[in-house]
Amino acid sequence: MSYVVQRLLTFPLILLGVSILVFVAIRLVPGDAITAMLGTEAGLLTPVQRETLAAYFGIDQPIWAQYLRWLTGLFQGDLGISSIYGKPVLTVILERFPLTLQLSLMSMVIALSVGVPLGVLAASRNERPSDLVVRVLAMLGQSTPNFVVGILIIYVLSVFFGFVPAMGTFTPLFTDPLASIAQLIFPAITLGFAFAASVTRISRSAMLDVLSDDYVRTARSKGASPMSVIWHHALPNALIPVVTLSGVEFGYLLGGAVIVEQIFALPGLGRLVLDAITQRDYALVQGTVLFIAFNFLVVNLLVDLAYVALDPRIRIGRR
Amino acid sequence: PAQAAELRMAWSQDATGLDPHKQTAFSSLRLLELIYEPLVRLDADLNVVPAIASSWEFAEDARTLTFTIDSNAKFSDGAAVTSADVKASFERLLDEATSAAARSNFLSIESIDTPDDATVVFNLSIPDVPILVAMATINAAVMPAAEIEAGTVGTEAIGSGPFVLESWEPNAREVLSANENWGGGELAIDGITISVLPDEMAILASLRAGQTDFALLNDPLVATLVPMEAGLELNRVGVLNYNVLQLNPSRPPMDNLLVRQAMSCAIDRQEIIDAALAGEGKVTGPLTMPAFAQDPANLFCYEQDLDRAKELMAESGVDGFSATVIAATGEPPVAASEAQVLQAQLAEIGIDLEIEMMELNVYVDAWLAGDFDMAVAQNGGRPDPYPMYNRYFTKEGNLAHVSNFPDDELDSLMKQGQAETDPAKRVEIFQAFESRLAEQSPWLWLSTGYSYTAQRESVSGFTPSPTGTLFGLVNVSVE
Amino acid sequence: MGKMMSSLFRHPSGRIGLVIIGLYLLAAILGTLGLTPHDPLKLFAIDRLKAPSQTYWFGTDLLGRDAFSRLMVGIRQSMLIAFASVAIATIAGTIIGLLSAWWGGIWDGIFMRVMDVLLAFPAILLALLIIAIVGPGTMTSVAAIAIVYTPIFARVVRGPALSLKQRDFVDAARTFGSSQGYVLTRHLLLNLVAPLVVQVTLALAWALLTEAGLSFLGLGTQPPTPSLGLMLAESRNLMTHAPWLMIFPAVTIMLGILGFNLTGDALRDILDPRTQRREA
Amino acid sequence: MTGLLSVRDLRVGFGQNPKANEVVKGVSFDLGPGETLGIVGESGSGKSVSALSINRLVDFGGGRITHGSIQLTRSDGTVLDVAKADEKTLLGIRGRDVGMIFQEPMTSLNPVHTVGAQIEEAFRLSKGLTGAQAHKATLDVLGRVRIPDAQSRLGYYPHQLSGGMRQRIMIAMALAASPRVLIADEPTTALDVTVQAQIMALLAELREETGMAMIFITHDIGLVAGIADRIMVMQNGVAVEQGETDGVLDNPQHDYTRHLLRAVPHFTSGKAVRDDGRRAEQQEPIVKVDNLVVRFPVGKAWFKPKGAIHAVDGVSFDLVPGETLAIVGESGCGKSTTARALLGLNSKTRGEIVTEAGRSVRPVQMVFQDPFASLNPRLNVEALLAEPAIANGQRRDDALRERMTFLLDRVGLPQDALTRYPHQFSGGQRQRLCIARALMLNPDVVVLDEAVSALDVSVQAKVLELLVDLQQEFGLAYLFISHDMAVVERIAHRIAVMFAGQIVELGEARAVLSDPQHSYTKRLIAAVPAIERRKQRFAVDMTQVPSLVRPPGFEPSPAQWREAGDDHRVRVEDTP
Ligand SMILES: Nc1ncnc2c1ncn2[C@@H]1O[C@H](COP(=O)(O)OP(=O)(O)OP(=O)(O)O)[C@@H](O)[C@H]1O
Ligand SMILES: Nc1ncnc2c1ncn2[C@@H]1O[C@H](COP(=O)(O)OP(=O)(O)OP(=O)(O)O)[C@@H](O)[C@H]1O
Ligand SMILES: [Mg+2]
Ligand SMILES: [Mg+2]
Repeated sequence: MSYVVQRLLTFPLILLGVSILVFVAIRLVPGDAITAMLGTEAGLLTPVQRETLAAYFGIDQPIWAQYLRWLTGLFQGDLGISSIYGKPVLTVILERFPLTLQLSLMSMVIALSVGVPLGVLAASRNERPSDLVVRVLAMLGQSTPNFVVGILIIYVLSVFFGFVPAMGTFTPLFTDPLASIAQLIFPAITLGFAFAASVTRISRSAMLDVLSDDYVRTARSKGASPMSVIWHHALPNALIPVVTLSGVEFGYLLGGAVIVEQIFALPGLGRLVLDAITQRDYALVQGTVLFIAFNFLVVNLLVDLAYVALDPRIRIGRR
Repeated sequence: PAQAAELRMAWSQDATGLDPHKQTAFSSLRLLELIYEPLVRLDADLNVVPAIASSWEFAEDARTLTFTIDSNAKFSDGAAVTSADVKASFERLLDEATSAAARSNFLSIESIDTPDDATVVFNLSIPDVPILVAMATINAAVMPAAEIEAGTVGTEAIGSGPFVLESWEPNAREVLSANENWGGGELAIDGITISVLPDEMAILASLRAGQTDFALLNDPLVATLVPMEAGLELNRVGVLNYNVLQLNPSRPPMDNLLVRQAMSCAIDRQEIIDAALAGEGKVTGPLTMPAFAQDPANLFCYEQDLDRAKELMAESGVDGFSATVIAATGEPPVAASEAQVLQAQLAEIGIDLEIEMMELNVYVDAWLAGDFDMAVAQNGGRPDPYPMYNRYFTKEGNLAHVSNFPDDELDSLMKQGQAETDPAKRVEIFQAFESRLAEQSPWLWLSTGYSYTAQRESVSGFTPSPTGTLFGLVNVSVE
Repeated sequence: MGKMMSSLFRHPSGRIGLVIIGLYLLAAILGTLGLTPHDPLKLFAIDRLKAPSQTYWFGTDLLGRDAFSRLMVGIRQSMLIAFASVAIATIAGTIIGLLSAWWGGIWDGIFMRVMDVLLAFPAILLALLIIAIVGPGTMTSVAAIAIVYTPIFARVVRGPALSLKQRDFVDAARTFGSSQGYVLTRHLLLNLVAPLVVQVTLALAWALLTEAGLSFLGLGTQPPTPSLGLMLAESRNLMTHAPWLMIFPAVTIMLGILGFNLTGDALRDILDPRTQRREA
Repeated sequence: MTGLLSVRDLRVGFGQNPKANEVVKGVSFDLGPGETLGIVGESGSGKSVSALSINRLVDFGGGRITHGSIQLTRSDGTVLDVAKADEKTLLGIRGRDVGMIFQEPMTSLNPVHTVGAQIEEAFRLSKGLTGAQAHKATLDVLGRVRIPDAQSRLGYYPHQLSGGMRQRIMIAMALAASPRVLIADEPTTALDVTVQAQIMALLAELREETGMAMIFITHDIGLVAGIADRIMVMQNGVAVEQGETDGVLDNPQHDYTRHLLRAVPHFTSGKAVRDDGRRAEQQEPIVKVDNLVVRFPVGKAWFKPKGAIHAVDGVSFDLVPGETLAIVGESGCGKSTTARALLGLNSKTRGEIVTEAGRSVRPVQMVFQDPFASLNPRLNVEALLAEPAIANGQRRDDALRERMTFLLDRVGLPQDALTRYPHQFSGGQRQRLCIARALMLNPDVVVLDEAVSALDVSVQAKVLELLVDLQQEFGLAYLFISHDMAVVERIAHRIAVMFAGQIVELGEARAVLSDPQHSYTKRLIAAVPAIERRKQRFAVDMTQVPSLVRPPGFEPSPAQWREAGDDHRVRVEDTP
C-alpha cells in the first residue's frame, strides 16, 4: 500500500497549486466583498468606512500576507469564515455536501444500472436491430445538453402533472429517506441521462473488445453457457473503462452541478461556489474549490484502487 | 389567529446579510423590512406614515425634528422601544466604523436628544427636509441599544417588526414566524418560509404546482406569464427605480452637448419598453415619484425625432462614432435586451455601440470608477428627489465622479430643494431640475418598470408598494 | 487525410456525422458572409415573437429578430468557439504531453502535477473565474474552454507517447543518432495523429456543449451576437409563449454534438488498428 | 466405421458470404480413440479454423461451416454430426467431448479469475462438481499436470504464473472434463524450448494415462515428430498430404511437404554449421565487451531501491570483422539487454564496450525482432531509409537516393518501394527493409536481435541466406541473438550461451552444439525438437529459471572458466 501513501503525498502538492491558483484568480476578478454587499451604494462609503469593511472582510492586507494567513489557518484545520454565511467555511461546505454527494451517487447508480445492462445487451447482439436501437439512443442521449433535459423535465412535470420536486432546501437522506430520494430523483435523472448514454456506449465497446478475447473462447470451449460467458467471464474484464468513465464523471459531479442545481433550485456545492464567487466570499471560494479538488483526487485514487480490485494484473502505481 | 397558515414564499435572490444599517441589496431590504422597523415608513402612495414613531414634527427652520415613539412598539424579545434605542441606533448608523452606506443621508444630524423614553429630538446642522423620507427606510432601522452594545446586530436580528427570523440558510431558505409582540396589530399568518429558487421559471413551476404560495419576481418576462396560469394572480405596481442609459460626459464625444441631445432625440423610449421589457414599463423623465414627476411630453425631445437627431449630430461636428456600452448580466434581467435595442436605435444616427456585458460586481466596479463610455443601468429611486439625485448631480455628491457632470444650475437647484419646506415650492424647484437634466442629457432616462409579486388564489390581502417592500404581507391571509 | 475522408464517408455513422458537420459549416459560412434570409441583428419591431412562417422560417424572437438567421450566425459563433478552443487545447496539450513523456523524470513530474492542478480544479469554476477576470465574450470562452481541455489532451497524448517512446522504431532512431526534434515530430507526433483526431472530434462535441452551458449561464457569448447556448438561454422564459425559440436552438445543439460524436466514433472505428488490419 | 471423429469434406468460410470466402476448402480426416493426429502447415493455412470447427467455436469468430460433416461418437455411443448440431447440444459437446488448449497461455486464461476458480468451473460444467468436491478434483488435476505446491497455486491469478505453468493450467482445465478428444492448437509456440519440451513430455504422458485422442496443431514439423501417430499437412485450406508419421516424414509425397522438410531449418546438433570464415588467430576485434553489467532497479520504495534485476552480469566477448557471434538462451536471460547496451540504448552499470572506429561514425547498427514495430508506419520507405543518413548530417541528394536504391536492390526489394509504406510489404520484405536501413550508414557490426523469429519459416530461410550474402559482400560482423537453435546452427560461427544474465559457454559453433559442456547448454540442446530424434522421450524436467532479482549490493562470485577445446570455454559450475 505504499503506493497509496505515495499518491496521498502528492495531494498536498496539487492542492497547494489549486489553492494558489484560486487565491490569485478570485482576487484578480474585479469587485470585492464590499461591492458585492453594497452594489453601487458602495460609492457612498467614506474612506474610513471602506477600510473598516476591508478589515472586516480580511482583504486589507497585501495578497501574499492574506495567503500566508489563510495557509496557516489551513494547517490548523481552519478554512476561515464565510462572509455570506458568517460561519466557518468547512461547516458551510459540510452542510451542502450531503446533497451533492447523494445527487452524484444517485446519478451514478442510474447511469450504471441503465447503461451497463444496455451496453452488454447491445454488445451481445452486435449489429442486430436491438443493438442499433441502443446505439442510436445512446448517441442521442450523449448529445443532449443536461439543461435541456432538466428544463423539459420541470416543464413536463409542472404543466402536465401539476407537480415539481421539492425545491429550495434539501431533505437529508437520514431525516426522511423517501422524501430525500423523491426530491433528488429528477435532478439525478437529468444528470444521469447523458452519463447513462456514455456508460452504455463504453460498456458496449468494451464488451465487444472483450468478447473477442482468447479467454472468452476458452470459456466457450469448456462449455460455459452464453449467460455465463457474458456475465461471468467477459463483463468483469470489460468493467475497467466503465469504471474509468464513472470515476471521472463522478469526480466532476462531486464538484457540484451548477446548471442542474440552478434549474432545480437545489442548495448543492455547485451553487454554493457560484454564489460564493458572485458574492466575492473569498474564503468560501477558496475552501470550496480546495474541497472539490480534494474530492476529485480521492475519487481518482479510489478509481485506481478499483482497477486493482477488478483486474489482478494491474500492479498499482504502474500505469 | 387559530388555524392560520404559514405562507410559502419564493424569490430568486436571497438577502445577503441581516444588519439593516449595512445592507443595501434589494432582497436584504425586503427581508429586513419584515423583521425591523424604522421610525416612519412609506405607504403605498409614498406618504410618510407612522412606524415606531406615532407622530413627528419639523421645527419651522427645518433644523429640528422631533419624534414621539408609539407606546405599543416592542422588540421581539418583549422589551419596549425607547428613545435610547433610537438614539443608539442612529449613533451607530453615523459611526464610520459601522460602514453604513446610508450614513451619507444623515450627515446633517448634529446631535440627538432624548428628553424622555418616548421622545427623540434630532438637531440638524442645516435645514434638511428630505431627511424625514430618508428615515423611512429600513436602513434607518431602530434596534435594541443592548444589542448594539453587545455587538450582536447582524447575527441575532432582534427587531420590532411583524416577524421574527427563526432561521436563515443563506441562498437556500429563511423561516420567519409571526412576532407576538409586534405593535402594529394582529397577523393573519403564523409565519413565512422563504425559499431561494434562483431560476424564475422554476419559481413559476413551483407556484403552478402549489408548492409556493407567494413569490417575488424580477423578470418582467416571467411576470407576464403569471396571469396566463389558472389559479395564479400577478400583483404589479409601478416602482421608483428607473432604467437609464448613462453617458459619460467627461469622455468625448459625449462631452458635446449636441451629441448627447442627438442621442436623446434618436431613441424611441416606448419601443425599448415594448421590445426589451415586453411592454412592461412607462416612459419616464428623471423624476419617477408621482408627487414630483411631470408629463414626459414636456421634456426635451422625449418623442423620437430622427430628423432632429441627425441635425443635431451634423451641428455637433461629430460624424458618427463608436463607443462601448456596459451592462450587467441579469441585473436587471432585461439589461441585455435594452442594450441591444439601444444599439439598433443609435445605429440610425451613425453611432456604433459595442455591448460589453459584465458580471454584476465587475460592472459595479467599473461603474463606481466611472470607467465607461455609456452604461445601461437601473438605478434606485427615492420618494424624494433630493436623496435620489444629490449623490449624482451636486458637486460634492458622493457619486459625482460616476455621473461626471458638474453643473452650477443643477447644484443650486438641489441646494434650494433641500432647504425648502413648502411642498408646492419643492415640486417647482425639482421640476426645473428635471427639465434641465433632460435638456442637458448627461444621461438618457428611459423608463420605470414594475415590481411584481405572484400569488396563488388562496392568498389574499397583499398590497404592493412602489418601494418594492413586502411589508404588505402583514395583511395577508392564506386559505 | 483525403483517404481518411473517403473512408469516413464510407462508414455509415461517419457519413451522417460528416453531413451534419458539413451543413453546420455551410450555415456558419453563409452566416459569416451575411447570406442569411434576414439581418440577424435587425429588429423587426412589429414582428415580435412571431411563430415560424414563410417570412420567418423559425419565427422571430422577443426583439423581433429572425430566429433562423440568428441560428445561422449562432452556429458560426458556437463552431468558432468550439474549433478555436479545441485547436488551442490540442496544440498546448500535445506539446505538454509529448515533452512530458519524452523528457520524463522530473519534467514529467512537474508538467503532470500542473496538469493535475488544472484537472482537479473544478472545470466550470475555472471557466467562471477566467470569465469573471477577463469579462465574458467570445475570446474568453475560447480561452476558458481551451484551458479546461488542455490537461485532458496532455493526458491523452502522454499515455500513447510513453508507449511509442518504448517502440522499436524510436529505439532504431536512437541507434542512428536522430535528433530529438526529428524523433518527436516524425516518430511520436505523426503516430499520435489517430488518437488525436478522435479526441479532437469528441472534444469538439464537448466544447459545443460547454459553450452552450456557459452561454446559458450568461457567461459565454454576449448579446447581440447570437450563439446557440445564448439563444437557448434567451428563450428559456419564453418556453410557453414561443416554444419554437427554444426548440430550434436545442435541436441544433443536439444535432451538432451528434455530428461530432458520430464522426469521432467513425474515426475511432476507422483508425482502430484492428479494423485496419482487417481491411489490409 | 469405428472412429471417434470423422471429418468429411469440411468447408468453412467467413463473413457475409461464407461460400465465397472459404478458408478451409474440403478437409477430411479420421481420428480413432487414443490416436494423435498432427496438423502442420504454414500460418494462415487453415489449421486453427479446422480445429475450431470440431466444437463449432468457429461460429463465434464469424465463421460458418458451409459444407461437410463432422461425425463425433459421443460417450454414450451415439453419433452426432457437429456441423449441423444446434447450440444447445454443442454446449454439451464442448469440454466434455472435445477439450481444447490454445496457443497463448496468457491470453487464453481469464485474467480476473484465479486459476483454481477457472479449473473448478470446468469441473462444475462437465461433471457437476461443486464446493469441496470440485476443490479436491482441482487439486488432483493440478497434481496430474505436475504443478508443485498445488494447494497454494489455486489462489493465483494467471499473470502470477510463468508461461509454462499457465500452459499446464490450460491443460488441467481441459483434462477436468475428461474429454475424449483434446485439441491442442500450437500449445507451445509461445514458450521457450526447454519449457516446450516439458509440455510436450507432459502431453505425451497424459495421453498415455487417459487414453484420449489428440489433435496436435503446429507449424513446426519437427515438433510433431515426437508425438503424432499420423500427420496431416495443410496448405491454403487444403490437406495436401496425410499419413502415418514416419511415412510422411521419411517419404514425403507432396512438394509442399518436401519443402517444409527441406527448406525449413531443422536442428542437427552442429552438423549444419557454416564452414566459411574461421576466425584468424591475431585478428583485431572490432567490438570488445568486457565484464558488462546492466542492472535495473526494482520496487523503488521511497528513494531506496529494494534490489535490482541483474539482467546482464559480467558478460565479456569480442567480435571480429566478418564473423557471426550468436547469443542463445532462454527468454529473459539478458540477450536483448546485452545488445541494447552495445548500442547505448540501455545505460550500462559497469564494464566496458570498446568499438574500433571503422568505416562509419556509427559502426554498430541494429535490426530488431519485429520488423513492423521497428518501422514507423506513418513514414514511407524513402523517409525511413533516409533517416539514418540525415541524422548523421547527410543531405537528401542524388547520392543518397542512389545508395538507397542500391541497398533496396541488394536486399531484393523493387525500386518502386521507395514511395510505399511499411504496411504495404509482407513480413519478410519488411525485415529486408530493416536490414537495408541498418546498412545505410555502412556499419561494421550489425546486431540482429531475434531478427528472423517473427518470420514464417520459409521466409526465414530466405532472409538468413541474404544475411550470409551481405556478410560476405561487406565483411560485416553479426551479433545474432536468437532462441531458435536450428537457425543459430545455420548462421553462427561462434556461439555464446547465456543463462540468467551470464555467459555460461562460449565457443566455436560446431563445438558448442555437438559437444555441449555446461549443464544448461546440455539441457537446452536436448530440448530442441528434431526430426531425427523423433522416437526420443524426455523426462519431465521441472527446473525453473532462477529469478534475476537480487538484493541491493549483491555481487555474483567471479567467473571461473574452463577451456573445453581450441575455441570453446565453459563456465565452471558450483556443484551444489
Ligand atoms: N474470425 C475470422 N474472420 C475472418 N477470417 C479469419 C478469421 N479467423 C481466421 N481467418 C482466416 O482464415 C485463414 C486461416 O486461419 P487459421 O487461423 O486457421 O490459420 P492457421 O493455420 O491456424 O495459422 P497460424 O499458424 O497463424 O495460427 C486465414 O487466412 C485467416 O485470415
Ligand atoms: N527496462 C527494463 N527495466 C527493468 N527490467 C528490465 C528492463 N529490460 C529488461 N529487463 C529485465 O531484464 C531481464 C533480461 O531481459 P532481456 O530482454 O535482455 O531478455 P532476453 O534474453 O532478450 O529475453 P527474450 O528472449 O524474451 O527477448 C529480464 O528479466 C527483463 O525482465
Ligand atoms: Mg492458428
Ligand atoms: Mg529479447
